Amino acid sequence: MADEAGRNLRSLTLHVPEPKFRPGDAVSFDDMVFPEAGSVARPSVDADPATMRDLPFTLIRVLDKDGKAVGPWNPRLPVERVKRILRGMMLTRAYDDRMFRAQRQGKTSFYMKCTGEEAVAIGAVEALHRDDMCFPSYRQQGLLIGRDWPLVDMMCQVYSNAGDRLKGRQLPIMYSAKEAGFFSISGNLATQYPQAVGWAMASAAKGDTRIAVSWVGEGSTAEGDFHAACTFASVYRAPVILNVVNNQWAISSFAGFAGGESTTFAARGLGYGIAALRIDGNDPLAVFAATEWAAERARTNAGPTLIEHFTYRVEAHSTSDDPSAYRSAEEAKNFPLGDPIERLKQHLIGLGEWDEASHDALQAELTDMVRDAGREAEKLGVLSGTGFVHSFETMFEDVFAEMPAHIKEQSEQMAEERRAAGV
Amino acid sequence: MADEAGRNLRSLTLHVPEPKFRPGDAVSFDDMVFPEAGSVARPSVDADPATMRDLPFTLIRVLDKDGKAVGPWNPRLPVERVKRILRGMMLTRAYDDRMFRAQRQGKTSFYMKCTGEEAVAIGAVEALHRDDMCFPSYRQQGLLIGRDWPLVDMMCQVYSNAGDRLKGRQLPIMYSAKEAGFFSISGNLATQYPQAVGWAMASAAKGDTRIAVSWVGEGSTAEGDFHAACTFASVYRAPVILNVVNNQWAISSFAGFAGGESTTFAARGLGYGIAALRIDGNDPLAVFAATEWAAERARTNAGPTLIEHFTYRVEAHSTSDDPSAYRSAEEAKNFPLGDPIERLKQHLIGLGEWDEASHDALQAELTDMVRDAGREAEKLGVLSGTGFVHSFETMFEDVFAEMPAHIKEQSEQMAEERRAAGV
Amino acid sequence: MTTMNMIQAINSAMDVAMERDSGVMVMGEDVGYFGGVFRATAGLQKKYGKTRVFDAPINECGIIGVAVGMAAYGLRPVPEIQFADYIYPGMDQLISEAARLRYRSAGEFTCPITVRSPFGGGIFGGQTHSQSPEGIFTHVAGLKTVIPSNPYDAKGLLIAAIEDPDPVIFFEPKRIYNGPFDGHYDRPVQPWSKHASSEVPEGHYTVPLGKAAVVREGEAVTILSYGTMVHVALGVVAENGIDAEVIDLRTLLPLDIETIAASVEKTGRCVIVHEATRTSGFGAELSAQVQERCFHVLEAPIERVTGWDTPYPHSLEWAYFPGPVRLGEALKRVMKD
Amino acid sequence: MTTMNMIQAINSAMDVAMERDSGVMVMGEDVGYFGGVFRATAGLQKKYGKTRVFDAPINECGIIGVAVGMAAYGLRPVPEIQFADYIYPGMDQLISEAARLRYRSAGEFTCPITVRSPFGGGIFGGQTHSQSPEGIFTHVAGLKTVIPSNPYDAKGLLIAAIEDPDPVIFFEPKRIYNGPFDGHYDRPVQPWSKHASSEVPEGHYTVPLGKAAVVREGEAVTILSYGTMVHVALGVVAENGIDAEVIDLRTLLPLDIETIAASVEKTGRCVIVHEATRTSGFGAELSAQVQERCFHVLEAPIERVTGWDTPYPHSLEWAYFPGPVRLGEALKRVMKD
Ligand SMILES: Cc1ncc(C[n+]2csc(CCOP(=O)(O)OP(=O)(O)O)c2C)c(N)n1
Ligand SMILES: Cc1ncc(C[n+]2csc(CCOP(=O)(O)OP(=O)(O)O)c2C)c(N)n1
Ligand SMILES: [Mg+2]
Ligand SMILES: [Mg+2]
Repeated sequence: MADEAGRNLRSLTLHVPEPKFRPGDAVSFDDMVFPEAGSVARPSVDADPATMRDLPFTLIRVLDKDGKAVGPWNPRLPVERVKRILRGMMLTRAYDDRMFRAQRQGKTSFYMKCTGEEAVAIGAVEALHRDDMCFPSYRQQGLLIGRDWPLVDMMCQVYSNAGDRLKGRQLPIMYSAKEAGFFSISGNLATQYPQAVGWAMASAAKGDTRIAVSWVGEGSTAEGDFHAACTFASVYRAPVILNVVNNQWAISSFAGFAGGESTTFAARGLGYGIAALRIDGNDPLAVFAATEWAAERARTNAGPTLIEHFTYRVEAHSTSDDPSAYRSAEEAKNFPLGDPIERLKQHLIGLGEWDEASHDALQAELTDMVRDAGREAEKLGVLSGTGFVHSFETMFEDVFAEMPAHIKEQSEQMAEERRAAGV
Repeated sequence: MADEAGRNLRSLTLHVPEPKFRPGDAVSFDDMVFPEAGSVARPSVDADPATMRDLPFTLIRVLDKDGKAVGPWNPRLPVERVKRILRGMMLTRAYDDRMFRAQRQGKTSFYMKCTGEEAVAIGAVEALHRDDMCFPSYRQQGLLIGRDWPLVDMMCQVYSNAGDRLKGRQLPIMYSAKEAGFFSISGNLATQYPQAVGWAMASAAKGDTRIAVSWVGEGSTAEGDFHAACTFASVYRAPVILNVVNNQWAISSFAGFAGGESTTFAARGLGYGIAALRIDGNDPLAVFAATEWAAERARTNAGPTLIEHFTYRVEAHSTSDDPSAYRSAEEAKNFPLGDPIERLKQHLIGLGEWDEASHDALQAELTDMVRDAGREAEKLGVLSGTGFVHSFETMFEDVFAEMPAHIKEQSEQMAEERRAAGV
Repeated sequence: MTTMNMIQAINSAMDVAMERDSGVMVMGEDVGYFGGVFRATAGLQKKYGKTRVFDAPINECGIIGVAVGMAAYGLRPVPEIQFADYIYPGMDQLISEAARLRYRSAGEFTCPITVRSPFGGGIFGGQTHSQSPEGIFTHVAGLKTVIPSNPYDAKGLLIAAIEDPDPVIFFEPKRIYNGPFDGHYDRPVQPWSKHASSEVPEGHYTVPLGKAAVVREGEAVTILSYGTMVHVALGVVAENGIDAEVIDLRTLLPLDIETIAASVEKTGRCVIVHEATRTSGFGAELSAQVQERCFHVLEAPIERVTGWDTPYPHSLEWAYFPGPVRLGEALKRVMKD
Repeated sequence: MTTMNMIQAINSAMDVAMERDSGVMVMGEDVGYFGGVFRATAGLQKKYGKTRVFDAPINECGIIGVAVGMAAYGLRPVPEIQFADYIYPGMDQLISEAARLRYRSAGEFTCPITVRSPFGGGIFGGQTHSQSPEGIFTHVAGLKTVIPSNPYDAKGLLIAAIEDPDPVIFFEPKRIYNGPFDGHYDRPVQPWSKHASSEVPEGHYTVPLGKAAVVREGEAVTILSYGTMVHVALGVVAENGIDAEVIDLRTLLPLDIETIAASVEKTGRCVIVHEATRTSGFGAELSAQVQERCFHVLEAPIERVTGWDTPYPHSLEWAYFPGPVRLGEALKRVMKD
């Protein structure tokens, strides 16, 4: 054993992370230094992960500060597709705004916005095939919107109303849309991550061509499911894209409580020998390009990719949250990567393909569209604390494919007791 | 969405890892190339993990092929301490041999050897302080031996006999020895890893000077607990050493099923921004040096270290296992890092401090010592399938500090029923 | 004495425990600076510092596992699991480690941790913010399971749990954090301040683990309840003028079967009510034990009024919740026999 | 027809299921090349290839989680958890995901997985190779729990489980893999070949889930059992010349309460036996249901003969195991009343 005689040891101390800013603090992000747009090399899609261990420590950006798309990651999209991305992001934001207000008006119990993070879902979905399977967290409503899923259907879920295909069973925003390649959202963080890997493994085992894509927040990377997913993805070289949306916050805890003080989230990929990219998550073209690269990689059996999207959660965690209690309001304003919608708008304007007027017109069109959808959805009811839209019997359905005797009995008992009590 | 028109996609395939050799195969490890002993630089103990991201991809070795201790990791131990390490490894092996035979003779239900991996525990414990807390897996019996814990006590546990402080409750080899800074071994893999981090955090929070050290097998790194431990260790910069014993096999699955085909296990540390070393686990001086470096790092509040010990499980996983069913018998013989006892012996001989005769004498002494301890332990009983050494009442103790009424009642019921039945 | 709601009482319990014992540590998701999503740990970090009250990574396995290690060191961690629905990733550390440590080491290592977690429904939380998994923990040898129903008990039981030498799961019925709830979801909520049990001493006291409370004496039937359902039971009994004896278990394990059996011996009838799913819920154990002990006095079958054997549904939560209608009908049936 | 022990029957079930449905996949720790630590998957990888039968990383959360994803894709994974004691890290994926998927997506996504796992003690495995956690799973809405007691049922039930559209937990009583065991640990073990139920068809057949078997008809008392305990019950009954009706539940959930109630209506007495820890074990649910349905015919309290409320001890496992002495005494008590 080591010699302990006469030792004079220093007291240990426990390090507890602390974010730079708290409510009321003046915010400066000057110490966040990012590489120039266009400065990061783009490996070939079948490159060995061992040859790109630097990528988790840089930041892939396509749009430069003037809104020009530059460098090897520039996906050189036709203007129509860029406009589609812009429209998707704007529609997502308009949808969020309306549903947030609906919750505040007491029309539902809960809502979650993705303000400032619209590029993460919209940029990605544009680079995927329609039949690739998405395993999202609760903050990628943009995937449904980007796949032109009916807003009314989404709203009905939020309202738990008669039009809700999920029979009012799930918390608002926990969509499920198999037809849109959108997996049922879970309230349990990160559980979808190994499921996505399993889906991808199944696709590979069956010689299919479809890949799987999943998203978790940076806070959720701490969950064991994250490790399970990365391990299985690495072992079986699953055709899967694993996205980490680093929006800096997990409810009231900043990214430091998930390990963000010590390294990047993209670096997690290194631990598994998985190709890992770190990208400007507020740059829709960077999101597109990274997703396209990773998708191509997966499709050619070259293995999984982990992508960290560096972005910022501009609004509250959910309608149950008040961020002014734990972070400075200035953070969102000063976040150095800007707003993804604004940035893509400037890019299009720079191309001479867009102007303020067309932007305003589109904004108005989308707002109307969301309003109309909202009205239609509300015709089918909204959530009420005391009324019931769905019949009580529906509660007992779908526990199993076939209703077993004990559940049937319970359903009957409920009906009978209510009859007996005259309610 | 990506253009899918006319796409002609390749079928995906599922990669399922396969070890290089199976039973009957001729084994050549020629493709395993290791850096020369002494060739890896030794960073200062407070170096930023970001400055040593190459270390997980090399192999720290001190003993060269001639048995000379070389390079910056050479711990320059006094000869007496080197001899102590040799003796610890030899005693561990002698102990294993006897207990393995005892199991085969029907004296107990189960046993696990650590043959070929003796350096991992003995090298480490020599570099730790006596009051540092160890959270081992089931294959670090060397820690107890290295801390001069009585063999008889260990044997009594293996025999579940009257001398077993654990009252015959635990599977053989699941020792617990608080006085030796040795945490109660669990049958559930990797659970001790976050516990070690918690212990280290507690020590740090209290301004103590003791650090924690844990070990898991490479197969067990796949468990979620591994990720929990690394995440918490990174976030709170816990004074802990996290050892991964990569002995190439986890029962019948080779390291590839834990991700070993894609990268090293030391690389896991990169994902968390934790300092990570990869070392020759059959080189006791390398184990000592790495542990000493990591311990010093922890003691100076410079954070946790992950150490991959590259070694080989020479024998069966346990007495319940037959490795000839899944791997080539030649592997153990041809493993390129040799045998740790043999290597340290040659080192001492090279120093002129040892010779075959002294080695044989020591071997004989230790064998006798183990034999004597075995006889003493067996006086206190061995496990029998039908007899009972411990009183039935002991079964109900220690579920809680104070026995609650229902357990007391059950204890009485048992006694009464046995009385009634006349047994 | 001061008036506290349940959150304040729970907060005060931790405050008192931390004040008295520097080994008490509070950790969990969002419990530090922010003070917890239900504010149960508000102010504690400020008062006791970041090394005793801190946020944790979102990893319930780690939260419990690290707490086990801290306990092995000699501290008394009080980890919070943000919702009981999220305790499952930490199950292995609870069942295989925390619960077994004393036994497997024959007392060498112990695990005095108290895992706090809000549980139960009635807040439109959907199936992942509403579950009542307490029954599972009562099946685990080595764990104690405690559930308070009012501010006074919440504080006293939580202090007792923290001071207990063994691991305790402390489930907090979140529906009644701010006021007792009689199950009439369509009526305005009463604040705790109107309830006698909101008179809570500011300092240290304990409510012993393993002791039930007879919250209403009666002769006609025994109602076994805990948490939110205590108030539903009291409401139904009052509304229907039933002379029921209402027992608040307070601790599920170890169970105060003496008090329960004495009551059933008196009334000859027993109704068990809990919000958890029916099959293999804790009501099953209660029913079995009451039947074992009181078989010869039982005048009617023991009834269980529970959540249905379905997940907790969002919009139909009041159809799921075992409210006054169902309890009322069950009581009628049992009293008719 | 051929003679199989339980391992062979289970192996054959997977073989048959894989042969008929290319979506059936087998995965788990050591199940591939090696064929499982109990040899249950021996030969399957060779026959069906590595993409249908493969080893998994040691991560039970991942094994279940990946299986859920495969099931969502449209396959029918049959993951193995090496010992039931190691299922806890996968609990969240089982409870929050596999069990809930159909419900929460209103049938859009389903989860036809069958989780096989050896359980129970009696092999000197110590507390982490001996547990019987089945009761926990019966509390989870959306899971079916199946436990065979002999080779014929094992094969038929396992095929039925794999073909079932919902998640099934299939616990295999490892003590009787190689032969029935009557609880007399000090007598030589009988091989299955001497037992009628070892006559097993080589091809496809099913034993329906949710149906119990009356393995011995009788008038004096009903014994409810499953897995290993079926044989202990039969042994005790034979030795003591008791005219008991012995029921083998086979499926715990959904429970065949019809068969159980019919028997107790006839006998008026009921003893429940399981190896799992007593408190909140599945025996509690059985006791509650029997009492609810058969209250008026019961002539004696329902008794539970179970593992004690302690962890499974290594050297004292035969003191823990609810063997012939304890069951015999319980039967005496119940029949005396
Ligand atoms: C298993 C589990 N633990 C805790 C929670 C509670 N919870 C919901 S969201 C959240 C924060 C997640 O943060 P992050 O992953 O960064 O995602 P973001 O909300 O920023 O998109 C927490 C702790 C949960 N839903 N599931
Ligand atoms: C949670 C859990 N899952 C599975 C097992 C069964 N098991 C025991 S040892 C082992 C292999 C471990 O391999 P490794 O981690 O490489 O350690 P080694 O035996 O090589 O030292 C397995 C799968 C277990 N004990 N615990
Ligand atoms: Mg976040
Ligand atoms: Mg190994």
